[in-house]
Amino acid sequence: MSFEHVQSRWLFAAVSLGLAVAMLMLGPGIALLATEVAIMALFASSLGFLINYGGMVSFGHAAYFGLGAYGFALAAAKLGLPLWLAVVLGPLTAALGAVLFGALCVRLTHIYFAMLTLACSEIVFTVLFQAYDYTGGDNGLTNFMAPRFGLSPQIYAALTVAIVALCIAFLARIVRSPLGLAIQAVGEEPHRAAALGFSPRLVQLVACVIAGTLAGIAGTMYSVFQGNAFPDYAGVGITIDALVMVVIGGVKGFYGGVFGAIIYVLLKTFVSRAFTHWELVIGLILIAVVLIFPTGIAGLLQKLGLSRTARPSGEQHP
Amino acid sequence: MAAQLLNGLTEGMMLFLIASGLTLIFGITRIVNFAHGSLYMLGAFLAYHLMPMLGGSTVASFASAVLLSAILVGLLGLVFEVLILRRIYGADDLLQLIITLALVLILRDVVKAIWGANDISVPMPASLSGALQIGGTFLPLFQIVAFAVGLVVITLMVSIMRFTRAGVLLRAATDDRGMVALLGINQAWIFSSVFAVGCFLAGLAGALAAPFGNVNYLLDTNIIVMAFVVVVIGGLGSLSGALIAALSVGMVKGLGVIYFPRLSTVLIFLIMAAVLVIRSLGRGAISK
Amino acid sequence: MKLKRGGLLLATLLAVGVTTGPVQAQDPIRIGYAADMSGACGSLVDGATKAFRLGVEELNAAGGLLGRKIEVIERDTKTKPDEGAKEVRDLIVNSKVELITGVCSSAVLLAETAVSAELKVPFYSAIGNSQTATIEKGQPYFWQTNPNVLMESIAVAEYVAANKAWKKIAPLAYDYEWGHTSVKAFSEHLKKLRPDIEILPMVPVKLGETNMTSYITAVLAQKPDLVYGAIFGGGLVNLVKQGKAFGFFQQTSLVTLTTVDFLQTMGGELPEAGLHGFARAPFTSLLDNPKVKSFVQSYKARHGKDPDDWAVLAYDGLMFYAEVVKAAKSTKADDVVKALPTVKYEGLRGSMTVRGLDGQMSAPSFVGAVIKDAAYPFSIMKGATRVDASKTLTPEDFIKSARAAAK
Amino acid sequence: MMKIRQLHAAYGRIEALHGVDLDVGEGEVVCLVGRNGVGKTSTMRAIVQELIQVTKGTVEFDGASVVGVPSHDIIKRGIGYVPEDRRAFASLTVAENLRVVRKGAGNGQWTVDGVYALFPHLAEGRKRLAGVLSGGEQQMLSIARSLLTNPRLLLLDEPNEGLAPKIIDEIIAAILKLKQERVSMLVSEQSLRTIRACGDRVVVIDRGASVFHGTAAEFLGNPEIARQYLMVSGH
Amino acid sequence: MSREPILVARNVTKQYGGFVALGGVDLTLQPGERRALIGPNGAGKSTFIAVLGGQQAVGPGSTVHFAGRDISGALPQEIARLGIARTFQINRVFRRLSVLDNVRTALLPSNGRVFSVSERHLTALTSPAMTMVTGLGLGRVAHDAAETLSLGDRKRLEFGMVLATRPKVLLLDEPTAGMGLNERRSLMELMVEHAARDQITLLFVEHDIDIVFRFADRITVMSRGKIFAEGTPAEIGANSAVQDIYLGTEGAPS
Repeated sequence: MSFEHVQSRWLFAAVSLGLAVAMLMLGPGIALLATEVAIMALFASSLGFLINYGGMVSFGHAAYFGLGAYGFALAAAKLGLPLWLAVVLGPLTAALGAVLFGALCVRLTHIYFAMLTLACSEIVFTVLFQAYDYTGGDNGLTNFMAPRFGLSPQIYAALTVAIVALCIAFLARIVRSPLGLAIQAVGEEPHRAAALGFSPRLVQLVACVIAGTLAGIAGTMYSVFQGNAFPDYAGVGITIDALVMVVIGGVKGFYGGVFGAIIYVLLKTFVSRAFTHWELVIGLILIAVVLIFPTGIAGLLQKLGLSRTARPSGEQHP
Repeated sequence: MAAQLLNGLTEGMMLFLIASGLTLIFGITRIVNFAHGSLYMLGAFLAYHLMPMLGGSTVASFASAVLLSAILVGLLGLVFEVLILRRIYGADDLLQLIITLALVLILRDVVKAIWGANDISVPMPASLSGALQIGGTFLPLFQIVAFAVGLVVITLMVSIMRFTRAGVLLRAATDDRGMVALLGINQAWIFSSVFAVGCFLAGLAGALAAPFGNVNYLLDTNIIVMAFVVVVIGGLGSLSGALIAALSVGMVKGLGVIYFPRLSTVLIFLIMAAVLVIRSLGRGAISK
Repeated sequence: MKLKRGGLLLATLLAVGVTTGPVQAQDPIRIGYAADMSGACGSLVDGATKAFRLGVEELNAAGGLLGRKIEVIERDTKTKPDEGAKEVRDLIVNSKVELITGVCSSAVLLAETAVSAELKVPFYSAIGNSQTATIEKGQPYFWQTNPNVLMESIAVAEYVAANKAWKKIAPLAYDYEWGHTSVKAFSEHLKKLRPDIEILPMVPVKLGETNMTSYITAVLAQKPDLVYGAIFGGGLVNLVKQGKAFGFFQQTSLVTLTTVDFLQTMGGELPEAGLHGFARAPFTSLLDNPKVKSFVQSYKARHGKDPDDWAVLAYDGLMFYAEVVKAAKSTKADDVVKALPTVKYEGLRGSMTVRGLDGQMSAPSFVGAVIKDAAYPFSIMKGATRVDASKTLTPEDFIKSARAAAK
Repeated sequence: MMKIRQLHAAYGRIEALHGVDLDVGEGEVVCLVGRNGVGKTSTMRAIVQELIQVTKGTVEFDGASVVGVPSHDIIKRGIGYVPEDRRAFASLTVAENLRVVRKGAGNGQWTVDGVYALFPHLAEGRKRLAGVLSGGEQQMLSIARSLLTNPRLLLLDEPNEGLAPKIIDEIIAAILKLKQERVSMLVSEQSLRTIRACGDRVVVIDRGASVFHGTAAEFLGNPEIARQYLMVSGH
Repeated sequence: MSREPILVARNVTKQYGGFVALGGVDLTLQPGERRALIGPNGAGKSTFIAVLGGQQAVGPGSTVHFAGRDISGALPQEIARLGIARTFQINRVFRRLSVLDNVRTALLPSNGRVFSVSERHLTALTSPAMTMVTGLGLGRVAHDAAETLSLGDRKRLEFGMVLATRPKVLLLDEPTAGMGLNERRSLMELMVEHAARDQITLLFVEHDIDIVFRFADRITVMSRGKIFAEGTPAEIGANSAVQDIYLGTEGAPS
């Protein structure tokens, strides 16, 4: 998403504001759904950023979602901290987790990187699951607050959309900043970047922390939205959902995660309500999507000329 | 402790059987097959379905059910490769991942639709239900049989890879798929057959283990995680690595139950993380 | 592909965001059945769903409740707490259901009960249970019609204490909250009854483990007289099958959760001796009740197999709700809640009531040896002891102090 | 034997060839000459359908079109291809590299012993991994491997590139030997060495099209052409 | 030459498994010189460059000093920041970034702006980057993604990126490989001209003997992991042993 032109920045702000205001006019049911979509859009975008710019495919991104949720929920439920402080602590916990796990994981590349992130998130999951004296174990943390701070679904939806828009604008800004160039450079050609004086692992670590923190914000917002926290929030299922969103959204930019989240959350919700064998239906749809639109929805839009966010795609063999 | 180690060794061989197909497929096709656990599960259900048709719970009917299930799963893998996977070779790795994830969803639901959601128990053939007693340690006959099958599988696979032309072809395809075609060999069939053989091994492991425990549609997730851990610890694509990793994980698990019981759940992930981190300590990690 | 009843995509799409007018007397009673149909609990929910549908048909055939037909909207929670909460919220907000039920997993239960409390819609659990939901996090709109883990553990302790041959007990339990709570409650109560008994260190088992052999050798090495297994479902099948190969049942005995679905799964494969079980509603122990006979008959006629505990529990839970509605002469949340403790329910499991304080039904537990029976193709808990809730229900002052401590 | 007319081919959307005409006769050595990047490699690849798509024109081998035929079938019909970057299977030994090719492929006379006789160097190191061979040895291995498919037409893409002159002499000697065995060859080159040594005819490629057809003598006798299309400076 | 050498490599060894890639290489570079490294394939030239650039770890007992500092065992980025830059045999640019962004990226480390999130800091680099891009003759394609460039333009771009790090020593691994003859010379001229202007010491691996003899001050000949000969172009051209192992019978330029 290019923000080089001032008017596209204003356009983005206007669209976001419009969306947030629109939330206020929805029925409560659809506002709840919109909130979920928005939160997952942020989560998928943070993963998309890591994959498409940082060149790091993570199988353990849910760790940060879970840490964001538990950082908030534990602070509110167990430490009894005021909610505003707990809300800050959630993403901070995720950021700390990202520093720790990131430092380990960036030592590896490709599938080994992915597998180590998976191990990290499974360790987080297990700790949340087993340390039930502190975390409530599989019973999670519930009843410690009114869901959505007691706000109406519409107002919380508007709030969520606004925060997600801010986070995505932040991502877009990163991409167009010196740091963003460094992240893309290291993501694409680590050897070239190192030979120019970049420390690849440090740059990758920063990318992990950015993605982890944003995933943590999504986790915290989800925990507030639900008024609970469960170990599942750090489970591999959420990572897989986000990966699917990144792929069907289009794998060449983080904004693909937004499209992917909209489609996949709605698809999963309605298909599982309509069909007994919803997993079969989703599976078939996924195969069809991959075979028909291998470049995802963003790629499709690009092909139709509807999007000017062109980033040339495809491998080129020298 | 000796009992735990011995037991861990036999348990480890069952892990190897599970992991062997996964690592084989990855080594040649570079596909991370998330559906491996699902194929294992399918093998178990097929064995359950076929055993009564092949004469009940005798060793002979069990053996033929295992072989037939494995072949059927292998055929399914072949069909899946030819119809779907083949279209996306060379595309983004993530697409392949999503395709195999889709297969996970599909197989889980199909199994549920055919055999129901309830747990299923495949009867153990009477002559395999006993145990050998070594000192004070019980070694179930069944695990010994599985150990033997594992040994046969590894011997066969290593010999094929080292000494047959098929093995040479597979290794050549691992190096440079395209060049194989330029020597007059239809590489598509190399991939198809490797994928089919990998699936065959998944089906074999599932069918073989079926009488030893519970069979239900949740088996896929439980198995795939263990399979990945073993394959990653052993080094992706390495058969001998998978063997060593499987035996070690089996034994560490056995010891873990005694010495750090509360770590049982997280132990294998700690091992996997530790192995990966240690492996990364060299300077050349980014050059992989 | 079968479209789910009442859950058509189009209908849902249309229902979204559309508000409906006030409930009319002739409108159907909408019940939200949010069950863990896929995911970890899927294997348990199957029988329960079948029995629940059967019960709804019977009620509707008899003219419905208060002259209104019952309409069920089914949703799959995927055994995920957040999905459960989401579906329940949607059922209440969009589909205007007046009751929520169907849950199995305790985690999903806890997530859903919070939504029920927030939106003030009655919610009961017939097959899932959580003492946390009734005790610490008790809320007026929730009740639970099966025994919780504390009640069950106490019932088993009573049974174990009565057998003087058992002196060394080894607990083997899933390594998470439920397993530990179960072992703790069992051990504490048993120590009270039989101070001479030695309780060995617990062997924790990884959830989802398919190979139990390491645990089996470890627990056998302790040479216990009895193993208390807080293990269920597939893991239990693994434990018994793999245990047999290790001569487990020659060396020791096992007492564990043996619901009918487990017994059916194992068929003729359970050991002749050495297995003792506890269960919540084994139909084989309830057949002296004519209601059970007719339920088993119609269930078997429809599905070709005997109902498991979950089916009995689900049917019982629904029929209890019908009684409450009749007593309240209303489906309004506050009327239902008010009528709840006043109903003396004569159900499949006998005479039971729900306590107002915590919404816990005085549900019995069943404990006994598992043996083969010529009348069935699977082993059963023949002559199992019925442990009445009077012996196991958590005392009221304990609940009050626990709630005070939680605050 | 092979007849190419108005060949157009592209990598994705990027067109690399626009109009190549080329004939190779039985037993003939045709040199494909041109500067780097003008389309010599692309022409070879288009013949065997590797990485590049033919968009227009015809490629006939033994009178039958090979456009759209999968690579492995083209090889089976009797075209051998030795790529510019050799592409030896690095983790296989020399012997195993040769074993990749199906025995008796193409019903021809080449055997493993035969190629070892052609390149005695390889026979000495048959147990060495191809990955540790020198560039020249890899080139010999690649040619040997391709010969085992018993091609009647061999495509050699820049066989001498990056090799020391001494090795080049050995490679050229091998090409001469193959010529005696009546193997037709299409050899791409930037220098004039192969043409001088064994070329029958020369086709010059420039900017994706063939611009000169003639005998080796005609080409060598007309330095203007070489100067124009090869830019061999100063000499 | 009495000046302090800028780069001194002593007894550089490197093994892969049992294969000795470098068997004790000594090399000294004087500031400002243009050194060519030649030798048959597999002689260890690229490996030696990789050791100097830090991409490969050196074997035991090897030392590399740069401007008096021991850099053996240093990481590539540390070496790059000290002032040794390199190009790769297989051209490596950031394909998805524009030409301008490639150069702006290359400017970041030396400007200390790697972790800045300020767009202003990026904008500040536009004009020096644009000057560089124009100077390389890439002005026309400044806003195109690097992957759409021709090989020659990508090589120019990579050279520009390397120059942007303000190196003191530049290692060029086969800078002209894969290019047309006239393009080779113009690229080499561009590089030498920039190197002379910025007083950069050049070490380049090259196969094209014509280029080597035209542009090198001194030539080092490697063979089988060792230094075989060293000298001025005239000395090397007259060295019959070198001709034997490398140039063959007709290689020496007239």
